[in-house]
Amino acid sequence: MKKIKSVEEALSYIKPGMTIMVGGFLGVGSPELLIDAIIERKIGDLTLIANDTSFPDQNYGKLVVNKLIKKVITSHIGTNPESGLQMHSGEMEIILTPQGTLVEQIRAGGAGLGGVITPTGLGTVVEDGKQKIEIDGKSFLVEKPLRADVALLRGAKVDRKGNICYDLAARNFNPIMAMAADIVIVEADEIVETGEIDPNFVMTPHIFVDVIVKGGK
Amino acid sequence: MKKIKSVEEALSYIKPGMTIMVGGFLGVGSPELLIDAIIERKIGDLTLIANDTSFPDQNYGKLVVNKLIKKVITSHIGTNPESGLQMHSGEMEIILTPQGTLVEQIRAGGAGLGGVITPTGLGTVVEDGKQKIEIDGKSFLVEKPLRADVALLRGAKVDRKGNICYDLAARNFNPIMAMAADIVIVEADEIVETGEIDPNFVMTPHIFVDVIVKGGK
Amino acid sequence: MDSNKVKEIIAKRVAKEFKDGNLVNLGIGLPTLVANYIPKDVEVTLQSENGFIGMGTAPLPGQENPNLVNAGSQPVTINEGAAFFDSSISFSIIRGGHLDFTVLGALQVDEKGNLANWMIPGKKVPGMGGAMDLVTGAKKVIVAMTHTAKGSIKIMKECTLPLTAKAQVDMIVTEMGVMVVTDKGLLLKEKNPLYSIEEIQAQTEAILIIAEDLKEMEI
Amino acid sequence: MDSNKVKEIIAKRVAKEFKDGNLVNLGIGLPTLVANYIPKDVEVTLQSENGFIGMGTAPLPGQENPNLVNAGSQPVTINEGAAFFDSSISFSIIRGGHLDFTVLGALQVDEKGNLANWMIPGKKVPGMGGAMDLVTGAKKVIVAMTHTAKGSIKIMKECTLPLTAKAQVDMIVTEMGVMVVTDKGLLLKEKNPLYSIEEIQAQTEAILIIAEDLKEMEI
Repeated sequence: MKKIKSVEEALSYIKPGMTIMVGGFLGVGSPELLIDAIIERKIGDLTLIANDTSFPDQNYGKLVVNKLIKKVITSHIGTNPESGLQMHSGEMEIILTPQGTLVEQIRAGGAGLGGVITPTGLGTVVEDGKQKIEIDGKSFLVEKPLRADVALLRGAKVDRKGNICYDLAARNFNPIMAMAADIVIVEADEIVETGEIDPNFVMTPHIFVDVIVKGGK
Repeated sequence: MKKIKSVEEALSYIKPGMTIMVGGFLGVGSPELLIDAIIERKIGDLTLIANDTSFPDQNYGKLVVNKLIKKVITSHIGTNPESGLQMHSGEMEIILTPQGTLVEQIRAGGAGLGGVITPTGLGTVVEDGKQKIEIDGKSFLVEKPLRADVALLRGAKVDRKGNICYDLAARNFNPIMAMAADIVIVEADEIVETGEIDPNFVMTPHIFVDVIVKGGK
Repeated sequence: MDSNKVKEIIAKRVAKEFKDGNLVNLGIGLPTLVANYIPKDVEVTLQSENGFIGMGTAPLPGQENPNLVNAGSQPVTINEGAAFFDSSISFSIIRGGHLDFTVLGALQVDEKGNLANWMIPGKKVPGMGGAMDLVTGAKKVIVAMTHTAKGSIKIMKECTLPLTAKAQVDMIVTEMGVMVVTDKGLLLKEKNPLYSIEEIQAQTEAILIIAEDLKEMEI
Repeated sequence: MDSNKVKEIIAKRVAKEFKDGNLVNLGIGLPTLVANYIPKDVEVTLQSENGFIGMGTAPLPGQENPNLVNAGSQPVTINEGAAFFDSSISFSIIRGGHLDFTVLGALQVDEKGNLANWMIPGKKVPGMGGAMDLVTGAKKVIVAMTHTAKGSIKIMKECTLPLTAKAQVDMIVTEMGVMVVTDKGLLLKEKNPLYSIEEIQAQTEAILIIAEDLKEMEI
């Protein structure tokens, strides 16, 4: 069970047309090397699930600029003008989802739940075409679970088995996405020996992690 | 915002007839002093939400033995024969719920979700009388959120603001219940100064906690 | 009025709403300024939806930490007792009713408490980010904004832009006054002494109900 | 057969199913013994549904930690690389399909893969604990049990006791043989050489389909 691999080996899991989840919030807590490697190899036609589309020159924002994304499921595209342009030109499909719904959809995908029952989006365009449910006289939207073929995460400290600790606000979507993809690849700022992370403070248990890549930080 | 209080002061939040959640798994990670104080004061007619009913001579198991509970929502009563006896005699109502459903119901109650969509319990008596939902051709049960008037937790290390760290398997339901009650009382093995817990490793953020009681450990 | 003065009036007034122990989320832009006016003796915890509570002021130059930014990507600091968590917990806090206040800007807001602040069809579609959850989940929703957008009216009888949430706004604070959403419509509770009621109404599509004990705002 | 020998045969056989890297949940009682027979060169991670992975053996006397127990309240140890989490993560692992195997006992199991192991109406109602989620969520469900309960039949055409889950069992391992649930019914793939097929069928209500390549179990 040797999980530490080269970027080259890690990239072999990512094929054109796949759905990828990328951890991060406006690029904070996102894997740099892995994203650059996808761009270098021009792996395209991807569906991206991420909180936002970051900035044009940063991290997964560059995937959009390089036209490698055919569809995005996200809560915000305002910091990357290229997203808006490609949406209006029809080059990229964009599904805008409230942030709290998005993270619960990913959690549901990882936790074996059939969907999310949320009040968020009621009475707005978010409810268009979606199933509603009434519970004790109150209306809610039913949002479907989200999963990906591959999740690309960024960890601050990762042990050889794959246990992850994140740093400060770089945690964000990472631990949730870790549960919701067939293959989970983490880019580690630091790789430590197994046993060096206190078992009480592991933020993503190693069983969710398939591949560890040493990051450039 | 002085949260550290005496057991006496903490108990003033708990009234007969209330719904209480108690953290713990077969009594591991449960507040000892608070439970004993409830028994001493004979605060009864309570609805208990807990993973199990523990053992007759341990922790919240003693609430059952002392006949202070009129209703339990739980996943397991097998370790406390008194629960079965009171169920059969009709003295105590017992709602048996799969453990994974129970914890998600509590989480939904704390997270503002309208319910839980789960495959667990399909085709069993658990589905009796419950709403079902079909999503992409698959059937699921809809389980309602759970909340309590008061949650009673046990923390290993708690700072003066109320940030909590749990120890090993004593974590279990505690951080989830911390989100799902109007008043949250934590019994702390150790109270430390604010700032002594690394902000990265707080397991229950202080905003969920109303009252801190020094435990006897 | 000077635009900085306008912002100051609004931010200062919003800050008066908070009580000791409150948990508050301040939106990007004008609402961020509210933090500067919270009285020293009122302990307010700020939440940042990218995953922490206990947000502090901006760091000194050179002391920025790339992993410590607010939801608008600006470097911040944390106060003692801060705590970090993942986005699912962050939005459990937001949607679960644990936030006492969310303060955000608006493109439009109306007399029923409807809010539009996330898109202008055909022009600008940034996305809703966390706004829909914030407005749906917070105990109290305060819209903090300039009364008009360069003269064009924002406080409507009924929003014409796509909604962020339906009937969730509790209070609107502008440089002209403080309005509360009631069953009967918008109640003007405080006004800037520099404006007459008629002047404020002229910049407002919704019909303002004037509070019997109408007060003057501090300016 | 000696009851310890029976348990050993079953536990040893179940352990052979695991592959390097698997995550496994072992139920209380007989399934717990499976841990003793996992080959040294196969790295299996054990999950305990009260909130951790990396469960190890029982501690030496005097080294018990009250906060480190398995789901049956027995003191355990942890291996290097263990991780603790709350019950919502624990059941996200279980229900989310992250468990490769769950091994548990049964009161009854039938040829459709239905399982009953949580109550006997009017007699014993311990509750389902985590069993329903485990059986619903694990990739592979193995029932590990004595073939009969003191002579009374447990492998049925159709369970008569309240179900734990419908059509989720993949494999049944008893001291008499190994049965796999197929569309056509229960396929006997291995048998204990001490019993004839007829003897096994006589202790089984479901009609056993005999595998063409029927193998002998190691005893």
